[in-house]
Amino acid sequence: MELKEILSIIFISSGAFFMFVGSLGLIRLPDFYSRAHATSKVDTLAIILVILGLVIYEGFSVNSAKLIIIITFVALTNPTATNALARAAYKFRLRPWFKKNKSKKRQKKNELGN
Amino acid sequence: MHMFFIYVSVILSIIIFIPLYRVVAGPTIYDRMLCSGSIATSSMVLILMVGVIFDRIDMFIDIAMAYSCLNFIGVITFAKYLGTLGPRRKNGT
Amino acid sequence: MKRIFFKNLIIQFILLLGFWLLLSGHYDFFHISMGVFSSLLVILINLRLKRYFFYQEEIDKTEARIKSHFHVGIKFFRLLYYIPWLLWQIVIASLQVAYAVLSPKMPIDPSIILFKTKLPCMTAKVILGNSITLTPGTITVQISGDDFVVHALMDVSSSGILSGALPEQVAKLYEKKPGQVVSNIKIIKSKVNI
Amino acid sequence: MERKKDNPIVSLVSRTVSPFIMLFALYVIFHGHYSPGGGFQGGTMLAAAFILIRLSLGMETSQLQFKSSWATPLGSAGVLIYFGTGLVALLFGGNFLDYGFIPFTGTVAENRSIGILCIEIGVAIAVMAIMVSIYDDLLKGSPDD
Repeated sequence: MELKEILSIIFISSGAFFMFVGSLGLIRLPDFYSRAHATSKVDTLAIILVILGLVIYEGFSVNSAKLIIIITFVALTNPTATNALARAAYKFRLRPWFKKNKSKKRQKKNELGN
Repeated sequence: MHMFFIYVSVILSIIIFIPLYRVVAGPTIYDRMLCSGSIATSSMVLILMVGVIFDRIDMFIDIAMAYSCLNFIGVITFAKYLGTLGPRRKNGT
Repeated sequence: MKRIFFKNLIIQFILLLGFWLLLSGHYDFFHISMGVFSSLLVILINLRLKRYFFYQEEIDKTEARIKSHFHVGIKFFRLLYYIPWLLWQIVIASLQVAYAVLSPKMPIDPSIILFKTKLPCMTAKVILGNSITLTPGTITVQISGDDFVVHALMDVSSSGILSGALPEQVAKLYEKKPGQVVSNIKIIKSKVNI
Repeated sequence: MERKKDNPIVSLVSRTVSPFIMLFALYVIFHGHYSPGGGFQGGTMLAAAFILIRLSLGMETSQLQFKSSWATPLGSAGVLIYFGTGLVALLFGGNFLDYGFIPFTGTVAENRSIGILCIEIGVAIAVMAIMVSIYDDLLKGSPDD
């Protein structure tokens, strides 16, 4: 095997791993806003990694330039779509989930912030 | 290398089923929309993988591009509709 | 003013033509002339909308310049530094979220942060908003005027905003030494205040 | 018109992205005989780009880009292009839509290619105009445009 193929295998499998983590986060996290974290960041990174792996596998050609255009498009639109949904939920006054037992340290921080 | 792409696409098509649980059981409609968007991005990657397996990636890239455009527009449409609902009332969701 | 708008149009035409040449694999006279025709058609369709928003933004920028001496345009050399930095931040962010998801105890502690910024125009605010969504543990929930509403997943993750590192990076795209960018920070951790 | 209910992120990103979606749609229309796609798919993508602008900027501002009153004439023109190409073939001695008989300057194969292109442009214009007009009619009189 060449170096090129090994690199692309590493990139694509780490991308698949992050995609798995993102999907698992959608199940495990407690409320809508924290699920949005999983889909906006982890999925974007997963797509970037998988497509970079494909670019390395394809080599220098027209197809890899098109793949880089797809990366740009996804990196621009994925956070935008998440933000649009989050704003709709905020306007609807969907309440976020907060941790229940507050320690004293955190209350201090809260006062400092105010 | 060819076998590797087949394995990856099998794994991806299993991963796609995980967010489907939220689409069915999600407590609010926002969760359902979020998870269907996530499914769409995963299947875009799957389309690219299938393109590499069949050795026709020039054709499948166009399909993936159109798919991601329409996914974006679909989520924006739904967010716009949900944004017109206004703040929720005191009792009930 | 008119000259800047014309320059913008030419830049957009070059971008669109490059995009067409990438898409179509055929480089003969017929297909390239079709590409020129399509790019001109797209520019013609969008011309009135583009002119409208161009003048809107010019007015905003002149106001900002009078108020706080910001520069007009974005600096492209600074962008070359900013994009790799952002990519690295995305990697850190995903590792943090992956750690939070995979560890069995789930060490998350969400909070909502409200703050005010001082950025020159809408484009800068949108760049800041999308960067916040992509960087460690925070998503932008709402932008209205200068006020941002941000949801943070963990205590560690919101430190980038509280210390003003990320908004400063965005402001540096426009000016060399921005002053205090973030002000009026407010952290909410209970259900009462929403 | 920065309206208060608009989302600034969505409006700026969709204004940046929509010309590229439009160009991609034109590419799908013009390269229908090499790669997947054709008139119908390209017309739908073109309509999607217009509808994206309508969604993010509101009905009033997006009239600057594509007026609602243009939709019906453009749709009729698209159907007319389609029907006219077929009719010309019929007049020059072939069957309806038999592109080989259309008197363009060129060999029969080239004539076929150009004829198919005309048909696809007509279909695309008709589909685009009708999609946008359906969207406009659904939102007519609504306070949240």
